[in-house]
This record gives sequence, structure tokens and C-alpha cells, in this order.
Amino acid sequence: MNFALSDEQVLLREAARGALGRFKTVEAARDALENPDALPDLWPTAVEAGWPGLLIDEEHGGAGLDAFEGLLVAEECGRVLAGVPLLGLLPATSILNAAGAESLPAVAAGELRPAYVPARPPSDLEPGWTAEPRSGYARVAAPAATLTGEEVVLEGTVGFVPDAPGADLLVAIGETADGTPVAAAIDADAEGVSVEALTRYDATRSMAHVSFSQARGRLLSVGPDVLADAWYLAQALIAAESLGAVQTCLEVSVAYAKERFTFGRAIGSYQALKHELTEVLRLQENSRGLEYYAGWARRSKPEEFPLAASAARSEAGHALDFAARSMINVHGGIGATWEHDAPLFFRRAQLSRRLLGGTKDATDRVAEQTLRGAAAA
Amino acid sequence: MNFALSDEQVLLREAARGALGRFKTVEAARDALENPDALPDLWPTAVEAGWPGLLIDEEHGGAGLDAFEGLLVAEECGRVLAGVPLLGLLPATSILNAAGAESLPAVAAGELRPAYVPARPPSDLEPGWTAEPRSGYARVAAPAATLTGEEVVLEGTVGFVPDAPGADLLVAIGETADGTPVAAAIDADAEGVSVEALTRYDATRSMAHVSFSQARGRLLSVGPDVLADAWYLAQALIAAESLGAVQTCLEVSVAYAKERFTFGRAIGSYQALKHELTEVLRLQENSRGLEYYAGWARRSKPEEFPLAASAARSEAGHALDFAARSMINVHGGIGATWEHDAPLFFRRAQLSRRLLGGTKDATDRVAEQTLRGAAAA
Amino acid sequence: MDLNDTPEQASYREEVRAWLRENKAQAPPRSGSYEDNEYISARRAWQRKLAEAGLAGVTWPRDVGGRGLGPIEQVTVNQEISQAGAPGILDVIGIGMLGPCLIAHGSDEQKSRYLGPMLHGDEVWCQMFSEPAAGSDLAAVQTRARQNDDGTWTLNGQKVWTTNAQFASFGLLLARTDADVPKHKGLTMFIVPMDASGVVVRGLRQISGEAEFNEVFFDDVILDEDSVVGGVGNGWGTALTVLMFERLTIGFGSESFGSSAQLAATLSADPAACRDIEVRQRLGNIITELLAVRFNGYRALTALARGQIPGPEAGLAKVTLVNAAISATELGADVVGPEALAPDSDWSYLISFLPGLKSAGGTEQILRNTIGERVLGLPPEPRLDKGVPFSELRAKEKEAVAR
Amino acid sequence: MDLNDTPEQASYREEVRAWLRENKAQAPPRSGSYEDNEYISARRAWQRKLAEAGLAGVTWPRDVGGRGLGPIEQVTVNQEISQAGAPGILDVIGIGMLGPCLIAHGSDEQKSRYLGPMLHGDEVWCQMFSEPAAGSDLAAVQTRARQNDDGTWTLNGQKVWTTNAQFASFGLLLARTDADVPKHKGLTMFIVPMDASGVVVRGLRQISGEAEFNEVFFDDVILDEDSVVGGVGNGWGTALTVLMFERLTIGFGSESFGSSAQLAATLSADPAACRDIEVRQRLGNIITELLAVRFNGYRALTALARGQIPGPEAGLAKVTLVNAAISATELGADVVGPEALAPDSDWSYLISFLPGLKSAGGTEQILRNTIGERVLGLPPEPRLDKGVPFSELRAKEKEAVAR
Repeated sequence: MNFALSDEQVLLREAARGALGRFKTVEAARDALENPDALPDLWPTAVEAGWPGLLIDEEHGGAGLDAFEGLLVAEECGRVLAGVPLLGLLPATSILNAAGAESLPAVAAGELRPAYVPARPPSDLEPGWTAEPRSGYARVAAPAATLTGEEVVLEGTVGFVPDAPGADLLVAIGETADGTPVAAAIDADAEGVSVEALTRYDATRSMAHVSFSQARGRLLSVGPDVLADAWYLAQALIAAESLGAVQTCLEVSVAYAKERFTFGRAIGSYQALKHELTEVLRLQENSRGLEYYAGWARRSKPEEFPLAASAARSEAGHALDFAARSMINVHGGIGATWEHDAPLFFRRAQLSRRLLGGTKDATDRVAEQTLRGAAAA
Repeated sequence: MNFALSDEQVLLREAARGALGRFKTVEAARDALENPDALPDLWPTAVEAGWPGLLIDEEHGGAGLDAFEGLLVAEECGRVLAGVPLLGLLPATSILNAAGAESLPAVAAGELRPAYVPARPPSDLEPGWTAEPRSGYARVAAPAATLTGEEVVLEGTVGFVPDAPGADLLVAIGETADGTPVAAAIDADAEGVSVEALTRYDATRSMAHVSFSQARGRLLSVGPDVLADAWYLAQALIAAESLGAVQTCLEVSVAYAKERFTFGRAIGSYQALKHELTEVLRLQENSRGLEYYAGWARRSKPEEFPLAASAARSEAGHALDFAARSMINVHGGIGATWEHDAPLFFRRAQLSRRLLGGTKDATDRVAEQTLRGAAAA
Repeated sequence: MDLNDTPEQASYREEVRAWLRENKAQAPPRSGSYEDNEYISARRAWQRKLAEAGLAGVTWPRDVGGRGLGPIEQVTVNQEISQAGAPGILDVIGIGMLGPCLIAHGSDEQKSRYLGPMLHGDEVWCQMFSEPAAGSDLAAVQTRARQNDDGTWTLNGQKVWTTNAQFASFGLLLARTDADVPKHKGLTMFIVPMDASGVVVRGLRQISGEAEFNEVFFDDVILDEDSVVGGVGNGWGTALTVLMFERLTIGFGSESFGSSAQLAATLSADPAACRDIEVRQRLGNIITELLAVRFNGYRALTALARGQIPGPEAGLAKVTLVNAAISATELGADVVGPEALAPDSDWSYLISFLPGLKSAGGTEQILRNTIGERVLGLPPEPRLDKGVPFSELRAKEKEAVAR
Repeated sequence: MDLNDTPEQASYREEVRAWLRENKAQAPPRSGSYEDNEYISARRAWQRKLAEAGLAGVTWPRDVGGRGLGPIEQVTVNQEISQAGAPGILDVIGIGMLGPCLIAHGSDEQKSRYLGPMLHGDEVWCQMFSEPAAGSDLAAVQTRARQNDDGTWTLNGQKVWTTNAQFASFGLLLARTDADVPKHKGLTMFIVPMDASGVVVRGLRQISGEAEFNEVFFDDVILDEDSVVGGVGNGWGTALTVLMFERLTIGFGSESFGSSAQLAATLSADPAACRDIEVRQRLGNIITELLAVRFNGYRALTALARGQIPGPEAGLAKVTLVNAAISATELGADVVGPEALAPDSDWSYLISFLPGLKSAGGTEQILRNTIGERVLGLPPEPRLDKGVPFSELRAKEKEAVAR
């Protein structure tokens, strides 16, 4: 019984923090709202740190590490709002690795950047594989797939795909006529592929609407479990990112609450503020416990990973919503001004809560898994 | 433009408070948990005050007053947890009065006590008239009605009917085969009528499961609007009752917060507690604004009464849930003991939030009315 | 209980309506950029027309150019103007809060000099109370005014959250004139010409990137002796008058964010959202809260019309309103999805706008303290600053932080 | 990261499991009424068997009859006992909190006299700290102990929230022995024989009507000179030791209310509830919070096994747990409807039970104060009672209320 990070994991986290610390990522997040070019290119750093190969077996040139390490890196990225394309990268490498794709060495070496085109696995309320719509509350069907030998032809659109702009390879999921999910590796510049880049409110997140019209790709022969795992891995990564952001919100808020005075007392001495910050701490610690659960479950109890990853996202999503608003409130009016950092974390929270099904969908998954378990019992 | 109580309304409320003040209703609420006979019989008081005839036209021996006056009386009853059967009485008299039933003089005189057997009007999500189930989340169909001339035959069960035990006359709503709602006046002792008395957690609320098996009653010829109005009137009455209870919770909590000391200060000087009690005040004042809205709308803007009554119940329901728990918390451990009054208001809150569709259904109605309005616009 | 007009009110409404029918064609659009000088001068001209028609300063006494009517008539005017699709007066702060303060505390000279141009939009006013270190704790202002031998004053310091400063002619400013007495005592209210040398106005950008407020800096600004309002050392009392009039304006604008109508429209157009019970619960709770504010507004207005001064509980309406508006935008954006965060989206504008509103005019915590103490009669927090000279207080804070 | 046993832990688990296989037949039912003497004596006997097998006081040092093992082994024992469907030890408070305090602060005589019978369930103990006017502010105890010329002590006063007092042989009691020094200084810890003359125990009924706690009254109770634990005037420090051990027990019992399992079962059996998105959101949030507590428990246990003393943040687990349990019962009862409030319903039992738990062991407000100050390092509230003699403090309060 040992539920703490290993020394190696602690080292990897500190290395990530060090590598990202060389850039002024938070200021860049502000400048990029007016000038997209202000964002530093963090890909070389990611490659240098070996993040592209994190989940790729050593025989294919990767580090053969576990998703847990990926979560720790994502946490560090979230802490400083660094736009490292992990959300697109890691689920994609996980599928490619399971399929033993020939592109693995190039991907592991960072020469070929893949992006995961997400599809949500069926739920008790929605039987098919679904994708994000461009707008509105109803999800849309995942792209339609037709299979001929090793070739997959995809037709359909997936909205708000993280890290798709500039990716070399798209790892997309489609559903065949008989409802089977299949994964395909498609070159981003292939015919019939359109990648409509966009940013929404949080300039650090590169996204795109990805459309396939009779686009041809190579079949990645993996089972539905691998495709579902990729979705939950993305959920766990958003959770870890959010947890990192929450930590910064709390640190900055606490520091200000100690030095800002009103009515002759530091504002942090007032119960209302003290209890609000304690609530941020509670949510942060709960999010960490669930990050560990997700990291541990994916390796040691895969059947619980959907529950663990969904719970992690649900808690961390609520934590970041609360922490970002709290950071603004603690700072009073100044916390709602352009020059302050608080709005940047608020922007991160606003977009994150609505990506990849949204926090609400993750909470619903926790319920689904729980009800399923109870019905089975 | 004048949105304050009239002098007559203020007098009527004070009279109600005075009349109820002659009984130790709160202590009785506690004793009745172990000995049902401990409840005072408040019906003579109600008759003396003329509450049975409140909504009955003067030509039939009533006061010809408006629902607003009924809400003010209900508020006073809630304030001291007095078990006056208004929830059963007023919606019933409203239907009887609209039908010009011959029983009106006897009802107005308090010789004949009617009880409303509730049926919820259709919503955009549930097309039929429905009733409370004995248990479980799904509502059940309102009793089936067959109409022959002036006679209505009812078949079916309605769960948790307020004030049904001991009532002389049941004013029940059934649905005919073609989906038309009809109201029937049925003698409580008629053949095929069973009234299974029960109390649940709050001993001051007399309730029953009412079953009809081919029970015969007299048709009350009124339109569906009158039957829908009765449902919303019941919603507004629970809201007013709850608002009254909230006021007592707040008064008692504030008094204790001033005299109880910890760490050398009155506990009411601590922000956490001060803000919690301010929140009770906020909810109380919002509930009052909506009580006025409901009382005003029923007479002056009937088309808005469903919205107003539902909003009033939604707000007052949340207010009482919050105020009752807060009352326990403010008092610390002692607030959770048998001898304290706080648990009695908590019991009231626990049952009220689940009666007649529950607070949640009222909130849903607000949404339905809003969406309908927006779609029409 | 009756929300209809009395005959007198009805005929007044008809008078207002008639005038608007005649003149609304000349009104500028309801909304426009306050950084656009053309729009501002159009709004000034429109305010002048309203003033000449007696539709500005409705509640001001007749002897200072007002109509000497009551709050209900004021609301009638507001309703009819927005009915007509026209904008209201430009200088809401001046006519709503600062003018009434001058009427209460100003000298005859000040009244005759300033009220007329204010009313007609020739001179717009701004309120300069808040400072970086004096927000919730307004009495902690550090902007200093020192009297010179010739009786004039020299002003140094900084104000913040100043609306309309970029085009205001004058500002009502709270300054510290004596730091050696407890903080509420050493304050004085001044009239500051915004074009005086040494006054610098700088736009303060909000989350949205728009400069909805300003910072104002004062570097050895010289003020005439007669620029003092309400007497030297009485600044706190004068400021409270302004805040009291500010309170009168809260709560009657429950629809002002428009968020609820927009929310209902967005949801009713999205069948999937309409079927979602959780979405409906959130919508139902939001609408319920907004309805409560609206009808409590009628209660407050009735009380006001009967001459009762609204207490601090009026602040509860603001708490409800801001939080309901935040919930409404969250729900709307959740239903629309990430696209709600597009640059041109109304949702993303509101999402950026509302967090700042939460602390505007006192944080929710301060409001709840005040209401808990003044309305519920709960004991106050222990005050460590009571009776301490302001200068010592500052020193104490500095050393506490140093620790 | 690994939730599995090490080889040593696994073999210990097997040893425990084997013993339970042998003996669980003789175990009483897991639950029964603590007002039923027969059930209590069956539980005493079972505790004796557990103690003889080394399954009570697992973490106690060997020289006082314990097994000298670590927290992980303690958890292993708890897990296996509940796996076996048997009840654990009866005197959780004595063995978990009071015994360890005696081991830390007691005299050799006290250890040899009391620890053995405590461990074997022959003498059950209760904790007598809280008083009607000393809950969150524990150091405000008013129960007085005056020393007599012969060295004995005379005890007068009242305690409340005393679990197990109705069948306890001894209680560890915090009393004021000097009212003329600041409140934390004048306290002393005593061992009180519950059968001493002048001790009266009265059951204290909770919302449910059941007496889950007791009030204990002391009327001129005479205590021997050697009943003092940890020295006269050192009562506060001794009490803190007990509270530290209390903290160790928090958080490892996230399933203890069983509410989540019952909730999931109830909901999954109700198709209408399963389709309701709002119900699912509430369920999802509740389960998420409970999972977080469970896995944070593993984190804490790991730290504990590495010799780190858990800080006050452990209290956050309690906050999460109690509030999640309350939400769970509210949701369950909402789905079942009014019938959930039937007298014999588990839901209504939990609904009555949980509100009391919220303030048990310090209100949520006090927990959040402590965590905010000790973990986040936020400044404390101004303390008006610092350094003031206790007697003066009381006088001040009385006059403040009189005002």
C-alpha cells in the first residue's frame, strides 16, 4: 500500500516545471488575445523533454511511460497556462501505440505531430459515438466511416478539436454503418480534409473544426476499448491541466489576501475570504486525490478508468471554475482588469468547462458508471 | 402604482396571528411526534375567523375575499407550524365556488370541511393530468373518470393528499378517456372511497392516500383553467406557509447569534454566520416579493398566476430548506437535539419540499412558462 | 395592491409618451461607444432636449430646474423612454447622485453655477471616491488636499473606477485634508475641474479589453477655496449622501442585463436544451430570482413613494441580480457551447463584464456585513482602526505586511 | 503507486483473516442498540477476544499490551473485520484517542492500572471535554475542580455530547482549576470514575429521538489526588493530544454512512430517476466527492505510514464527507418522495442523524478557520480573549448580552 508519487515522477514533474519556466507563458496568454504571434512555440521544448514519446513503447522509440506521467506534465502546463498540445498529442499517441502504427518512431521523435480527433463513447442515454457540434446543445454523430481493406474513408465534421491546427497527422474516430467505431490515421494535408483553425476566449488553446469529405486514411486496428480509453485520457488530461491552474489561482489569491488591508486588517483575516480560499484548497486537494486515482486506475485497474477520469474532470472542472472566480473576487475590482492575471485563468476556466463534452458530461459519466455498477450488483 | 398590503390585509394577518397565538402549536408539533393527540384542534378557530369562507362569494355565505388573504393566513400558520387544513380547504373552496356548488353555504359556515385531492396540470414534458405516487420518482395518472350526466365515477389513487383525514367532502380531479379533466365532489364516506391517513416526519401535517374504486360523486362543472388554478393555488399556499416558517427560523437564529459567545465574541459578529443569516434574509425577502406577485397576479393578471405561484414556491422552498438547516447550524450541537425547536422547522422543510410535486417541479414550471413565453415571442 | 397608474400618473405618462412620439426621431441610438466623441455629443444634445422637456431631473426640486415630482414619475419616464427605444440621459451619475448631493450640501453659488449645465448635459460629472487602497473601506482614501496660505488647495493622489471621466467636465472628489485624526474625520469633498492642469485621465481596461472605467491622477492640482462642498472635515457625511442616492437607483433595473430574455430565447430555440431537466432547473431558479427582484422593486418603489428612505437591504437586490445574471450567462454559454465564447458573441461580452460588476459599489462581503449589522442587528466585527489617527493606521499596516 | 499489500502486509492480512475465519462465529451482530445492556456485554466480550488475538490496540506499543504495528496494519484489521461481517472494538474512543493520551501523558501507575482493562473492554471510557458553553471554543470549559487540603479534588459542573457515558467505567475530563489566569492556562485533565457519587448521566435525545449522546452532571464529586493526568494546569496540552489522535481517525471511513451505496441502489432501481439529467448531475457530484475522500484517504494513510503527522487539512475530508452524505440523503429522499420520510425508513434516519454530525467535533466554520490559518497561513481573526483572565472574560460576556 503506497499512494504517493515515486521519486522518478517527482523528478519528471520538476523537470517539466523547469522547462516551462523558461518562457513567460502567462504574459503571452494576455498578449496573444490581441496578437496570436505572441505565443511562444513550446513544441521544441516538448520534444526535448520527450513528451511526444511518453506513451509510446521503447521499441518504437518512446519512453514507454504511463498516462500518469502525462497527467503530471499537463498539471505543470496548466499551472502556467502553457499551450503545449498534450490534449491532441497523448490520446493520439496512445491509439497509435496500441495499433503499432509505422509512424510511431517519427511521432516519438517529434518529427510528426499527431492530433486526436475526439469521439465520445456511447452512454446509456446516447447509444452512438458522438462529436462536438459547431454550436448548440445536441451532440452530433461521429464521422461516418467506410472501410475497404486497410483504408478508411471518413465523412463528417468534429467541432473544437484541440491542437489540430498545424498537426501533421490526424487520429480520427469514425463509426461504420453497423455502428462499429474505427480509428484512422489521416494526413492533415490529405484531400478532403479541412482544418478550420480558431480560438475562443482563451488564446492559449489552439483548436479547429475538422471536416472530412470522403477523406482517406489508414486503418488503425484497435478495439473500441482503446478508442474509449483515448476519450477518458483526454478527460483526465483536462482535469490535470485544470488542477495545475487551480494551484496558481490559490497561491496568488492567498499572497494577496495576506498583504491587502481593509478596515485595519489583512483581508485574509476575514472569515468570508478565509473560508472561500479554504474551499479552493478543498477542491484542489480533492482534484489531486482524483488525479492520482485516474493515473493509478489506468494502469492498475483499467475497468475503473472511465469512472476515475470522469470524476477527476468533474471535480477539477468545478475547482477551476470556483478558483478562477474566487481569484477575481479576492482581488476586488483590480482582479477584473485586463492587466491582471486573474482574467487569464478565468478565460481558461470558461473554455475548459465547455470542451470535450464539458464538465457536465463528465459528471454525467460518473453517474452512469455508478448506476451501471449498482444495477450489476 | 401601489405594491403594499392594504390596511385590511394587515389587520387580517394580525388577527390570524392573534388567533393562532392562543395555542402552543410549536410544542404541540414536538409532542405530536410521539403522541398524535397532542395536536390542538384548530378547526373551530379557523371557522371563527371565517377562513372556510375566505374564497366563497358573499351570496353563498362567504367573505368573497381573494387568494391573497389566504396566503397571509397560511403565512401565519407556517410561522408557528399550526396545522390548519388550508392546503386542502382553499383550493377545494375555490373549485366549489366556481362551480356554484349547493354545498357552499355549509362549507362557508364550516359545517362541511372539504379537501382538495390534487392533480397536476399537463406540462410540455408530461401531457396528462398526474397525481403523487405512493412512492418513487415517476408520477402516476390522475384518477380515471367516467361521466354520466351529473354523476362522475372515479377509479384510481392519489398519494399524500393534504388534510384529507377527517374531511367531509373530497373535491377530486379525474381525467376522462378523452383526456378531459373533470372535478367531482365526493362524500368522504361514500362507497368506494378509502382515506388511508398517515403522517410523515412532520406531525403537524395530516395527510392520506386517497383511493377511489368506482366511487360516485357529483360533477362540478368548471373548466380546466379552474382546476389548474387550484393546483397553483396550492403551490402558492405552500410557499406562503414556508415563508412564515422562514421568518421564525431567522428571528430565533438572530436572537441566539447575539447572545451566544465564542472566543470572546458574540457568534453573530463572525462573518461566516453573519453572511449565512443575511442569506436567509435575502431568500425571505425574495419569497415575500414573490408571494405578493402570486397574490396580485391571481386577481389582476391570472394568465401569469402559474408562473407567479410556481416561482413563489420555488423560492420559498429553497428559503425554508436553507433557513431550517441554518437554524440548526447556528445553534451548534444543541440545535440538533429533540428538545430544540430547530428540528421541528427542519421536519417541516423536509416534508414540504417533497409534497405536491415538490419544490423541483415548481422550479420546472417556472422554466416551462418562461420557455413557452419565449417561443411565443 | 395595484400596479396600474392612478389617473394622475396615467395622464403624466400620456404627457411623456406624447412628447416622445414627437421627438424620439431626433434621439441617438440607445447604445454606442463611450469612447466615440460623436456619439457622446449626440447623447449630450438628447439630454438637453429631455431636460428642456422636464424629463431630466424629474425628482429635482423646481427651484433648481427640476420637475419636483416623485420616484414613481421618474420610473414612468424611464419606462416610456425605453419603450420609445430611445436612450435616457447621458449623465446618470451626475443627475442621479452628485446633483442631489450638491442640492443637499452645496452653497448657493455652487448650485447656481453647476446644476443647470449638469442638467442640460453641457457639463457631465464623474464621482471620484474610490482609490486603489480605498475600495470597500472608502474612508481610507489617501488622496491628499493641503490648504495653501492663499486659501487654495493643492491636490495630489490617485482615483480609480471613475466612470465617464474621459469626457466629464467636473468631478466630485473625496480627499484627506487631515491625516492626524481618525480616518472618517479628516476627509473633505471637493469639486474638481477635469481640465485643471495636473489632472490626468487614463482608461482602465476590463476583462473584455474595453475601458469601462478610468484611473485619474492628480499632480499638484490647484483648487479654489470655494471648491469645497459641505465644509472642510465633513467629507464623510457628504459622501454618505451620495451613497444614499446611489442606493435609490439599485434594484429598479432588474432587466437591465437583458440576460434573462436572451437566455430564454436561446434555450427555447434549442430542443435538446428544452428537454434537459438540469437546464430547466437552472433556468427556473434564475428566472425566479429575477422575478423576485422585480417585484421587490415595486415594493421598494411603493415605500419610496410614501417617503420611506430605503435601508441597506436594498443591497440584497444587487446581490441577487448580479449572481442571477452570472448564472444566466453561464447557462446560456453552456447550452451554446464553446461558440458562445466567440469574440463577437453577446455571451462572451457578458461573461467578461459581470465579474467586475460583482465588486462594483462594494463587494458582496461588505454588503452582507452592512445588512447583517444594520438590518438584522448582529454585532459588528471588532474594528482595529477605531479612533486611531489615519497616519498611525497606515504605519501599522506597512509593518504588519513587512512581518 | 500501488494499493496492494507488500508481502509482509499480505501475510499479516492472511493471519488476521485466518483468525477471523476461526472466531467470527462468536461475534455479535455488527449493529445493535447501545441502550441494550445485553448487546453491550456481547460487544465487550468480542472486544476481549480481539484484544487477546492482538486485534485491538494494533498501533499501541507492545509494553502496554498493543501489537506495536503501524496505521496500515490497523486499516488492514478494520478492513478484514468488516469483510468478515463482524463488529470492531466497542471502545473506539478509549482505544483510539484516550488510551494513546494516557500512554503519552499518564503516570506509570495510571498506565498499568487503566490500559489493560480498557484494551480488553472490561472498562469502557468516555471523553468529557465539551460543555454547553464550550463547544468550538473548548478552552472555555467552566466545570470547576477545586483542590482540598487533603490533596483530593472537588468537581462541579456539566459536560455534554458524551458518547458511551451510559456504560463507561471512566471518563477523561477537562476541568478548570484556576479561573484567574487566561483560559488556556487554568485547565487540568482528570480521570473520573463514572460510578463516583455525584456523577449523574442523562441521555441527550437527537432529532431522531434516539439518545446518541449524553449529558453528564457533577455535584461535589470527590477525585483522588492521583486522578490528575499530565499535571495540574497542563490540561490544554493534554487535550490537544487527544484531538490529534482524533484527527488520525477521520477520513478513512468514507463509506461509513453507506449512503452512497444505498443511493445508487435506490436510483438504479427507478427508471424515471435514471433518465433525469438533474438527478444524474447530483449523483455524479456526490460520488465524485466521496471518491476524492477515499483516495485522499490513501494519500493520508501513506503519509502516516511514513511517519508524517496529519495536519488540520485532514478536517477537509470531514467537511466533504458530511456535506456529500447530506446531499446523498436529500437526493435519495427526493427520488423516493415523502415515503422516504416514513418512520422506519433508512432515509429518514440519515436525514435526522446528519445535521448533528455537522457540528460534531467542531463546526465547519471553525475547521475552515483553522485550515485557513494553519495550512494557508492566512492571518487569524482578532482575538478579544487573548491574555484575559477567564473570570473577567465571563463577566464581559454577561454584560455584553445584558446590553
